[in-house]
Amino acid sequence: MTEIFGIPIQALMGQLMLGLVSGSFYAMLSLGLAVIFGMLNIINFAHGALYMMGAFLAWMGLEYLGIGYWPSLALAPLAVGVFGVVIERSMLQWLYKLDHLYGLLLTFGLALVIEGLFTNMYGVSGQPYTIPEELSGAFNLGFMFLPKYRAWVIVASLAVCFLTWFVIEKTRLGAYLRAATENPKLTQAFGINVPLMVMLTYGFGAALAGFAGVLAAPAIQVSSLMGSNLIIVVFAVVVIGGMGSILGSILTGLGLGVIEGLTKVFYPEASSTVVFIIMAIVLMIRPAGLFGKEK
Amino acid sequence: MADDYILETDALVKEFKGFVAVSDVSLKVRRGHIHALIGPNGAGKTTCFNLLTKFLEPTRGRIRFNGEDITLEAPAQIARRGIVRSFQISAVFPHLTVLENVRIALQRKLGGSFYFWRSDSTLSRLDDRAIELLAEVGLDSYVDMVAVELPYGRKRALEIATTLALDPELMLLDEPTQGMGHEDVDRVMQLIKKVSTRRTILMVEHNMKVVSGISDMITVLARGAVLAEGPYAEVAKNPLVIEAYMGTSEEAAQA
Amino acid sequence: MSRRAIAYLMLLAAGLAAPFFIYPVLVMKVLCFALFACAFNLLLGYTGLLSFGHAAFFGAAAYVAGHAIKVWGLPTELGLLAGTIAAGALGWAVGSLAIRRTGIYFAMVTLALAQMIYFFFLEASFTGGEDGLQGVPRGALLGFIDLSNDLNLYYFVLAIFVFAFWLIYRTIHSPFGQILKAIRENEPRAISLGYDVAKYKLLAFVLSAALAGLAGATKMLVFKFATLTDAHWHLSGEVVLMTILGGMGTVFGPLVGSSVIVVLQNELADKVGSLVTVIMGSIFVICVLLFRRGIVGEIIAFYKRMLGQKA
Amino acid sequence: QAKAVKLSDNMVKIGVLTDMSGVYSDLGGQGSVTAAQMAVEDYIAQAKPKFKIEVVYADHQNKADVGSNKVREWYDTQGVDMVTDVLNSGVAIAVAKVTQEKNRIMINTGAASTRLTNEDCTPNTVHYVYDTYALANGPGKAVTKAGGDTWFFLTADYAFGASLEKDTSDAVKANGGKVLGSVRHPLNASDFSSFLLQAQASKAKVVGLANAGGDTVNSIKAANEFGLTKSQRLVGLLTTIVDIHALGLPTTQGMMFTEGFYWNLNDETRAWSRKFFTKHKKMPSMLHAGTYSAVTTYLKAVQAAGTDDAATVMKKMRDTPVSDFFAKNGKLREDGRMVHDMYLVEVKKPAESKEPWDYYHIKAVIPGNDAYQPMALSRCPLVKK
Amino acid sequence: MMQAVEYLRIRDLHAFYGESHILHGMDLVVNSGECVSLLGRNGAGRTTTLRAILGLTGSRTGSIMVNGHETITMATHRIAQLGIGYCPEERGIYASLSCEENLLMPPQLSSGGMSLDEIYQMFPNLYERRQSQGTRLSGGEQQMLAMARILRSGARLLLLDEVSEGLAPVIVQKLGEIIRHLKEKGFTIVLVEQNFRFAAPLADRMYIVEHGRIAEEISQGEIGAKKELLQEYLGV
Ligand SMILES: Nc1ncnc2c1ncn2[C@@H]1O[C@H](COP(=O)(O)OP(=O)(O)OP(=O)(O)O)[C@@H](O)[C@H]1O
Ligand SMILES: Nc1ncnc2c1ncn2[C@@H]1O[C@H](COP(=O)(O)OP(=O)(O)OP(=O)(O)O)[C@@H](O)[C@H]1O
Ligand SMILES: [Mg+2]
Ligand SMILES: [Mg+2]
Repeated sequence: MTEIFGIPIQALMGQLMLGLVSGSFYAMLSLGLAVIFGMLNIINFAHGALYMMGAFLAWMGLEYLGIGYWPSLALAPLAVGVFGVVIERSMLQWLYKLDHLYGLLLTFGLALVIEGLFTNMYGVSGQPYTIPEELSGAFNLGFMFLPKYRAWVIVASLAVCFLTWFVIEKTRLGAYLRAATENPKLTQAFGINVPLMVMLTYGFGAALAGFAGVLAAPAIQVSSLMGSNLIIVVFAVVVIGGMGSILGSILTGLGLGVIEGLTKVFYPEASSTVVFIIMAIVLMIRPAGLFGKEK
Repeated sequence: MADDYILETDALVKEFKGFVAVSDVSLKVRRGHIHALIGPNGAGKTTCFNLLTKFLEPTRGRIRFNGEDITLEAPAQIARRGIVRSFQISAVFPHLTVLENVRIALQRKLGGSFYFWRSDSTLSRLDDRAIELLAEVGLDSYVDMVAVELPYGRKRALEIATTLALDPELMLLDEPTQGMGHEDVDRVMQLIKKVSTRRTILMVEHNMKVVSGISDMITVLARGAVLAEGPYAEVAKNPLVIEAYMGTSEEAAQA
Repeated sequence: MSRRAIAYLMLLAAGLAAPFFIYPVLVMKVLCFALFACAFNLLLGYTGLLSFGHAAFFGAAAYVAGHAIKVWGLPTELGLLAGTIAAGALGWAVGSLAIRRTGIYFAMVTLALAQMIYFFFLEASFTGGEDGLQGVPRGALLGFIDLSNDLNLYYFVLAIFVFAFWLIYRTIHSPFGQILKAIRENEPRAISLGYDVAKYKLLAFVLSAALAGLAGATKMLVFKFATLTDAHWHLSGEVVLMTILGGMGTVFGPLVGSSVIVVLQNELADKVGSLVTVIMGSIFVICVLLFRRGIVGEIIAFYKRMLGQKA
Repeated sequence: QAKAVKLSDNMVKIGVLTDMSGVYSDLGGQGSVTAAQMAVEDYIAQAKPKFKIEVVYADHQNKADVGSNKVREWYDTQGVDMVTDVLNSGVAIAVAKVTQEKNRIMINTGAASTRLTNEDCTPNTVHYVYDTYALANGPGKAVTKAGGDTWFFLTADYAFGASLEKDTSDAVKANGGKVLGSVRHPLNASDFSSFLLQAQASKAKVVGLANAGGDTVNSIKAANEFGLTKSQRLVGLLTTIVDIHALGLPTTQGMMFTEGFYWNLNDETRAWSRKFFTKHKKMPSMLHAGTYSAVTTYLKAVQAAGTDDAATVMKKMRDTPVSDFFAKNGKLREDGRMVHDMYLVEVKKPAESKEPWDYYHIKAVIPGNDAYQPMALSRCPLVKK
Repeated sequence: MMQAVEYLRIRDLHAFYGESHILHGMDLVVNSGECVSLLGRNGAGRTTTLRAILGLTGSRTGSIMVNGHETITMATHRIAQLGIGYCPEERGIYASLSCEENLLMPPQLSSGGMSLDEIYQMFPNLYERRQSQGTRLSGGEQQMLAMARILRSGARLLLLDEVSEGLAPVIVQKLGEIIRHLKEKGFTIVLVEQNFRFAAPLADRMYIVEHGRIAEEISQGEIGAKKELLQEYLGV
């Protein structure tokens, strides 16, 4: 059998596949962050908490109301989105004119509150959520058994990412969004309802996080801390991709998933640090990130 | 005499992704002159300034200052040689007072800017000189005001005072009178005239009143290249310049 | 004597008297974090650079000083000095890479480098992993003042704090500090005036890192151990919060902010059970929404308004 | 009627220092506080002591400085005599040092590190419930003997992970087994499938999980998804009933690991645990039961010694074997280790579970002397050899 | 001649930036199809007046009627939708959009805007640089873009702030022609200018702004007669 650095090529393919799965999560989460940063100029530290909320809402729906996976996939993100809108209206809207720092602090505080409340109610060890019947089992890809659910994660996340990218980069609405990002007051003076757009954007970003959460629920334990471990890596992804760049965060998310996957094989201890090494290198060479535009 | 020229550029070129913003500009600025750089919008004037102060890297060509090649030097180094610029969009230190703005510039000559263990009261001996400079531009009554609160025209005056504080050999002014009312324009014009006695000035200006009023030499740029050069009276009659820049109507020509 | 001098003297008196009224170890902890926050503020508040990796310097100095004292048997003073210098050197390395970037990218580069440093501490054997470098003796000052006595140690820590605080104050109000302010306000203009901006930023970064290190080393001495939490990014985040909560760009802000947070952490520990994170989170939310200038910043603003009305 | 006791401040104060909001809060946390309070109430009701007893508690937030500062303050200003729980080894070692300095007692029921009774042992430390050696040793030996003789480890890249792996490997090798490899993953890794794939590729019969908490839970979940459990046996090296409860039996059936306590062991354990359940709404973990036992043991020792002086109480505890619902044949050794029987358990199939929380088959009782690190290997300076 | 229709009527307008009170009771009227110029010294409050019309200042009080609608309490985008095009002093070109995207950005408010071709014909420079990132254009090109951008949207009332600033004399001249042309097409124009010589021949009426209120109103016919007044207020 062929080997690369002592690892059978088949195993390596498997690892690449898995990297793509975790990359899908990174892509979805960083996409939401990028959209929110792009529009609101806010570094949304609460993103991990919103992701956790998505997963928890799916679990609660099943536990208390008997709502299954598929309806949850739509309902939980919707609920998280509405929650996002409430946050935006009640708090974030007062911070737009200020330095990034304040948005970061506020959302950091929010993340603590949300996570603290869930910990208080449900403890930290989490709740199990089973894989829906239709998606249990695995595909035999020849080089590995790929659980159907993981394959579904890749498909779903790519679809959502592509749709978002298309809307923002290729439609009129997208051009309004980008204009509003840069100079909200002037854009409003051209007759565009910027406050509404901003509100919906945050809601949408939050919903994306919620969606990722529901996708994650069957794959990992639904627990109050599931988001806080992820958030800082997702930040790194957004920065490497280029703050605010939609395509950047999608591609970087997937790419980093794969790189991290390979690190897990060759130097597993460093697999959570590799992202930062790449970030440091990228920022040295391309100051605005891989896909970011320099001013 | 060759070294009568304080600044010379030799076939300076700047390309942006295939678009040539400055092409083959060989500029010669005579010591002691007020030299104006004019030209239609997008001709490459600001780009030229950016090249001279190394805020942009030239694609090709050389820059010589006092006969020395400075093409490869860093922006701060060029400033220390005595080439100081102002910006097209106003550039002051907004939350420092007017006095402090000027002092920042004076401080450089004093040395010891890295002495973090020293008290800043050692800087107060610069105050007199700073106030003197401010008086020259008519800002002496605003000494303790925070710079943001100044009206636009005064900000430009402050910028000039700050630039003067460095006692530059060569001053680069990018549209010094833009956005000013008539009174301010007159004042700034007189000011430039006044400070030019001991130094050379290269300025970009669209206001023909200023250009015709104080410049000794004019270079007209168009589409990145030199279109004409000479004193105002000569350039203003050049049909190429009239077509590309000045226009025909009496109103535009002397506004 | 000026009003300001009187205020400083009163604060100093309060510092001298504090251990007789408040539990001295707690006050020492407050002082260490206050120093950390002040050092951080030198960078954020006065240079406009948000470092998101300052815990790396704090932790590195704690480990180096701890190792020097415990394993190499260095005297306490030299141990602290070693830690401070190590942090400064690390600051120089991180700083020279990071200052090439600005804004959020600067923050992210510092975070990335700090994560690598953290990874090193995690893997290196001398740090003891998550168990920490434990049982560092406090030793004796100048060889004869026994520092295992809390009160002796307290005055030593207070002296360190006052010295460092003075140094920071001096730096802010020095010719160098003026240039830093100018750079923060308008960087291209500062360049065009002939200042080599990178050098100034780097010096500020190194100073800040070294003082953060001094804080870390001192904290190590107080508690006799250094652990991974000292270098974790949570602490980097916490110091940002302390600074903002107190009021960034004010001289006393970091002092107040860190006191509030350290005391809260200590007080809430046995009162609210698992609600502690909720309460901390709410405080930040409220602070950002209502007291944006931070505690000290709001007081100054209020004072100015009062003066303005009278005038 | 109890005899009079001479106390420093006419009061016995017990501090429960634990993680109330972080990753370990389900394992110890509020449950430990409840257990300690129950112990005190029960003791007062039974022994009717002449002295007052009080319980205080604090959240160390998994920060060694917060923890050691709180304990220092307890000792200096509140007259606390004994601290318990203290999970998280970093905090525990720091607290052990403070406790020695101030000459009080720490009965640690929470931390896993064997350093507490080796390099960092003190005359004032009791390590009461479990440690990495005991957790590793039991399954290492039993599973290997039962035919699981090739192992692969999934190890958290932390000191406790390394020592779990090392101790288990030693036991495996000593019993004729082979270790085929291991993979070190970072703490709180977001996704374990990659590591599990490597474990799968090793074709080892047994996959040892040398990690804890959320990492263990997520490893087990992924192991199921990738069908690893069909061909290989999972052995948790720091798995507790809290993890099994969180994951549910369908996912965890057939796993093996060592526990220091199981509520459904006998009538005595059931009686106490049901009582605990009415207060805490969850069945006790070994930490909770251990904390109850530790507090009771301590109070009895104070009563018997007639003083709260640390050295005297420690001596009394060394001299009196522990025998209660938690520990049979419990003995406190010179190095601070409380040696008691441990249980090798296997997780039931869902069908076999008769009631909620009925999770384990007890496969073997490991006698204390076999379970814990022999004194001969001790690196504790207090142990005279 | 038809009875003039008021398109914009401002009564007793006060506007603030934070705590500083900038406009102190502005009163002015602009009739439909008219070109009115606001003149004054630096800092007199002309820009602020334009911004106040669109609700871009801090708080404001008084009355602003646009085409018969009271707008003092409306949100900015609702005011703009009444048919206002604003060309700001600082130009406000979007860096994240290309030159052409910048042109296409303002949404269609009503029919009757110019087509892209017409605009490119008017400003050939922009055609040449249409793929360029908005803020990479030269100062003057940005000025043209800012002006051109609002001609597409079908706005009937144009608020132009210092549009001749930083432009080459030829372009200024051409801009004059464009504004004249726009007037013929029936646009209503408020022209804030520093450049009196540029504004004078274009404006039907002029207001002189001083300390946040109208100091003087001068109609086209009176310019010659009121030379002294102008000298006093503007120094021309
Ligand atoms: N960074 C850049 N990238 C691409 N093109 C640029 C860049 N900077 C300038 N240009 C282009 O180069 C040309 C010259 O610009 P420059 O700013 O030098 O003009 P200018 O002569 O100063 O004009 P104005 O009088 O309008 O300010 C313009 O067409 C502009 O679009
Ligand atoms: N954002 C702001 N915050 C506070 N004050 C402001 C602000 N913008 C403008 N001002 C002040 O309002 C006053 C009027 O400014 P405005 O811009 O309306 O003047 P202008 O007549 O347009 O003059 P200019 O020729 O300088 O553009 C000035 O004193 C200015 O300093
Ligand atoms: Mg220009
Ligand atoms: Mg204006």
